[in-house]
Amino acid sequence: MLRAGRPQDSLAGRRRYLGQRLNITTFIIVSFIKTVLALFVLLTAVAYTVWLERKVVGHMQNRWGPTRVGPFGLLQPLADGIKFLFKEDLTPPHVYKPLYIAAPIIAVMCALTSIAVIPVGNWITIGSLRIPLQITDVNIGLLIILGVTSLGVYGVALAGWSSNSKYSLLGGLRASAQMISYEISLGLSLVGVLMLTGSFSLRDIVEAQSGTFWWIIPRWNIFYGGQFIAFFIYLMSAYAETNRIPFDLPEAETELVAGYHTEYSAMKFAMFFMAEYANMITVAAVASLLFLGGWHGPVFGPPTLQALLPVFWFVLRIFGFLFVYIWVRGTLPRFRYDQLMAFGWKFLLPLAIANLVVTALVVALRA
Amino acid sequence: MTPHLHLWLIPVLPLVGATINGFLGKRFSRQTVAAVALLFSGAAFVMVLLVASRFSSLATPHIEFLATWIRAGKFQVDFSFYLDQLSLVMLLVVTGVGFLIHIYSVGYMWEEGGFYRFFTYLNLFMFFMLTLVLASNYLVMFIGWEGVGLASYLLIGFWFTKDSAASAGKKAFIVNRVGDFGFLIALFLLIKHFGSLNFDQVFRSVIPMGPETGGAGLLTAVGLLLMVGAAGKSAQIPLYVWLPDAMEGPTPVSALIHAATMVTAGVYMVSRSHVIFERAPMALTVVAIIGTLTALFAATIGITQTDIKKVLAYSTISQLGYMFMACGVGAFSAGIFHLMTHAFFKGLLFLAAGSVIHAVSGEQDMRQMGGLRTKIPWTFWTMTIATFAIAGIPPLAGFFSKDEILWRAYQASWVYWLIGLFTAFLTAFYMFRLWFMTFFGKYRGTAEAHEESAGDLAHGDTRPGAPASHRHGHGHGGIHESPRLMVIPLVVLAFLSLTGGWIGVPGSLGGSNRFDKFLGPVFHSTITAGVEGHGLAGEKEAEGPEPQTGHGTELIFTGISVLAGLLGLVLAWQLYYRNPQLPQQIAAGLGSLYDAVVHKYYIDELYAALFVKPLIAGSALILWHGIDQDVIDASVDNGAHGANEVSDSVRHMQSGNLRSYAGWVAAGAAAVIAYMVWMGTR
Amino acid sequence: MVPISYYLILSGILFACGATGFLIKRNIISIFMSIELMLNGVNLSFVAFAAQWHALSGQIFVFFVMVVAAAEAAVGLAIIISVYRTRETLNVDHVDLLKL
Amino acid sequence: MTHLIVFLFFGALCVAGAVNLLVQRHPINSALSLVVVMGALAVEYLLLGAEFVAAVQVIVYAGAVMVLFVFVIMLLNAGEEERTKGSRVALLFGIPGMLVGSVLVGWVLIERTGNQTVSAGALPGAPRTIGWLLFHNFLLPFEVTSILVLIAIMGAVVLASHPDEDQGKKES
Repeated sequence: MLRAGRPQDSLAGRRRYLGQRLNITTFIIVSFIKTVLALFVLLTAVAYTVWLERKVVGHMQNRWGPTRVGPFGLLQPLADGIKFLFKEDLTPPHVYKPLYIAAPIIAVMCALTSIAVIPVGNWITIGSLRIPLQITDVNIGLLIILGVTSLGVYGVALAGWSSNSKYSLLGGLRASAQMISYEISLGLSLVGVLMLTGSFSLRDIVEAQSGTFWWIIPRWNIFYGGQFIAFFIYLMSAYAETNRIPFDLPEAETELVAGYHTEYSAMKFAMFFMAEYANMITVAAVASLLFLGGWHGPVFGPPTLQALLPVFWFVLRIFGFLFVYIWVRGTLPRFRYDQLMAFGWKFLLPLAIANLVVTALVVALRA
Repeated sequence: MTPHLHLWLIPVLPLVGATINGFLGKRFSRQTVAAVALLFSGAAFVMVLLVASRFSSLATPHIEFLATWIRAGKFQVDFSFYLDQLSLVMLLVVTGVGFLIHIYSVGYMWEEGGFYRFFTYLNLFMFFMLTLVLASNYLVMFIGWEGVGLASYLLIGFWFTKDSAASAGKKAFIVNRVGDFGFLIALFLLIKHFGSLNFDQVFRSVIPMGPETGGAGLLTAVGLLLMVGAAGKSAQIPLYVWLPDAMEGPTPVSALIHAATMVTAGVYMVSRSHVIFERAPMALTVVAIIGTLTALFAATIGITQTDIKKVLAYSTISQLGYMFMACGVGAFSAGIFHLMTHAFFKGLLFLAAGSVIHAVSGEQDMRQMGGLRTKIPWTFWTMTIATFAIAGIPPLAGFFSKDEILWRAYQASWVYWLIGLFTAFLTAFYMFRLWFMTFFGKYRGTAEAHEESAGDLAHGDTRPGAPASHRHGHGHGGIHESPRLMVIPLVVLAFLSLTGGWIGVPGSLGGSNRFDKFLGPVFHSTITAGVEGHGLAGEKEAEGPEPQTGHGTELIFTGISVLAGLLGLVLAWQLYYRNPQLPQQIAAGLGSLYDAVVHKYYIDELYAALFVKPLIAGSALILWHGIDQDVIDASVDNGAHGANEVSDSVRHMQSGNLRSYAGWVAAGAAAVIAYMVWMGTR
Repeated sequence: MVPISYYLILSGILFACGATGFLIKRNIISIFMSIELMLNGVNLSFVAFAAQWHALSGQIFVFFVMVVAAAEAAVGLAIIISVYRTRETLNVDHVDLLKL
Repeated sequence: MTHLIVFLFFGALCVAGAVNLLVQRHPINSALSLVVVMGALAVEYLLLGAEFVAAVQVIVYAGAVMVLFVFVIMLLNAGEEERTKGSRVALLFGIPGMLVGSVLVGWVLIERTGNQTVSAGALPGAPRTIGWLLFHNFLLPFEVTSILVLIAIMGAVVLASHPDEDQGKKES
């Protein structure tokens, strides 16, 4: 039977869970199950994010979006997937083959890896063992996410370079430059939160945001820690990191045919697509974990419901973020490249540093 | 202690003038330069007068300490000034005559190039001379000593574009170096044995000593070495050779430096260290002999010279000889007395000669003059006074001083007296010869031409090798009296040489030798029981007229010396006024002897053969080719070549190739690691 | 249970590879990467020694090394770019004007 | 046991990457193999317990520095490097010297470090402790390095900017 578990935040407790309560085989089995589950959910989510995007943008542009395949075109992602699978996978001549093949794999791998440390909810207890709703809970989870996303650049850059065409090359160059630039302000925007809850473990961060203050307002970092500026910076940088409008210079259809994945087709193209949307989801997850109190929300009802409600709240937040993504895409025009760089270096970075200083002062005064 | 006198101002004021003129004079107008120079030398004179006015209230010697210069162990040298009667007299002479000559120079040098340069040097000389006079220890005195040497070098070579002037300057400097060498060794001896150079300390430790018998010993050595220095500076045998050549310099310079002040520095130094000499009879005798010989020797040369300034130069030498003779017989006060009077009349003579030269547009050869009496009356009369003064005709200044010296010389030994007397006669002779040749008879020169053809010919008469002062003819051709600026000093000096002697009227003439009394404290301060010898002569005399030889004998001797002077006058009148062709016949008669005298006894040639040529040859052979070329240059060149070779072979390591460098680094690192491991495992 | 010396030997191998790369590589960028490789080897040895002596300062040094490496990479790559602009080549054997 | 296996696996990966860096003639391959080396090294750090170092290794080295390299390679479009006979010195002195040095060092390491072993996560370099050390015991070096980085940034900007484009930069 399932019931909500007591949160364990201390590092020692986590080790006890890993080390003592579990022998290695069960640990591997449990982890495997969790991984498969997470991957399945994630990929489905990716597919349906595409559907969602097409629908929403369509409605924003007075169209219907996909309607034919299934009710409300709900089977559209399936059809797309099948189409991608069965299309001919042609490799243009003069490409640098090893990297041309490796690039999409790198991209999608990096995108999917980061889900490993994202907690989706509290602990649950199945029979004798208490399992965190998280593939693995390392105490540098956030750093791992940052590292993996930063590695994600290689996919784009290599794709652009290896496919040996000027559009792709330009796209790749733009992508790498842009990602390096915005990674800085991204990281800096997170540091504020880290200072508020001195830990890298996402679970600890979320636990620190539990409860409310002034009777009604939840203790989310965006409110309690006063991190709304950091939140804003994070949002901007995240859009840039995921090459989304208004920062989708690497794949600007009107200038470079399709940017770094001009030369790609079929499954490789699909991989880039998956990578992009998976990244979106990761970013959304991280944002809600760090700034919006993760899975916290009203919990009531029978134990099973109590165990599952946090997951629901969490998914709700992610959905909200995705909707904002799509909304922005439907609304905003694209930056010029120098504007992009100026925005990143001359506006976001100083702002992030200023926010950092203020937060540090606040923390020091509170302590 | 007496109030502070600010003695330091006296030397420093001329230095300030020299600095201003030296750095800014180039932009000044001549008026400004002259004003500055006169202002500061005059200020120094005024300072001296102030000091003199307060002198009676001073406890002498008055020592003014300024700063410590050298302190090495117990040995210490200070910048400090020493004022007593002697240095006061010197101060008055130097600043007074110096100031007058400054005034004269303004007129004399007016149209010369390097006007500001001249006055810079002149003020500089004043500074050093005053330092020398005021010094309270031998080292500071040595500064002044060298400094006046430098100034005289600069001024002799004032027309440095002229080869003879430049070489004359060099000659003066080098000959002086020889003297300074002796002086320096004397200083070292003093340091070694007395551990100090301060006058009072040295003398205090010397006074207890008795006179050295047998003419050997420390004091004798010191005295002789000091005498070497003095001989160099004061142009005594054997180091007199530079002074005649020094006449290449402008006439005021000859007057100031080479007649009035600098050349007397030797006399000053000897009488300043009389304490040492009094206790070194041997040294004193040497001084006396050198002085006497120089006097005679120079006088004989003076007879035959035809260049008016050369005549004066040799007469200066011989007069200096007189002074040394006086010192040599222990009559230091008499020496200083003669020094003062000589400063007056010899300075006057030079200035007058300069005025004559100025009048005849740069002509210096007396055979080209004559009959100038009416044309330049001022010069004539002043020069007349000076001539009578030097000839020792009473009651002029020269008479008293020379007479005193002769008298004291007689007391020492009649030989001195006899030679001195003969020299006096010669002096009178050649001085009157000069007088007659210059001012009487009919004009033999060519400057007359100027009156018809205007100043453009002024350049015509500048024969090569003649001093640039010839250009005085320029603008106002013909024979003319000098401007008032030059005449005034003549008059003042004439007055001085007329009356200057009266402060020293000896007892025999009803006077009471005030000068001697005034200097008494300096020269008698060293009386100690049991000190006999030359020192005593001075002391006894100083206490008024002598017991044993009464005024009578002294009067006789005075008469004799006056007679000698008059005899010289008559002879000169005979030879150069009545029948001027006689001298040639006499010269022909004398033949080789005359030639020798004309050629100054071939002394210069002798020195050239003895010292100069071997020195040049030796230094060319050993120092130049041997050491400089084969050792110093060779080492430097070979070092450079070696470096060149080595780097040429090594530079191929610098291939500019990054990886080669990396290779070297790796190899080196391997070597270091291997060494460390080896050290570790041992 | 792994002996410390294994880590050290691994770091040594990495360092040696880096040095060799520096020696044999012609491309400036590759040479730079060899330098980075050497630095990484050193970092590993730092961490290993830290574990051996139980002193965290070893790990601190790693951070400093990283910062210096980052700075060096930034400046170095800028230099490479400017060199390439002027010389049109990345081959160090062709960039050897710095000689007597 | 697993510890040793993991160590050996990733160590082999490191060495393979390093060797690949040497043999590959295209800079981008070298760069990627270097990235592999760094990733593997991060795992080694984790084994040693230096988790924060590992994370920073990935973020800074693999994620920033190497991306910079790749970026430059793409920008300059660097091709295969030609094997020019540049320097004999590097071959005659460099390689042997390098070999000798490394052999000596390896020998010394084996000799001196003995056979002390470490278990997984021997020295937990938790971010908290690292930060504490960094900002207390190593504050001065930290500040100095920050200045160094500032200077490096300015130098990079100056070096990489076209001299003739300067006024263009000013107005934008």
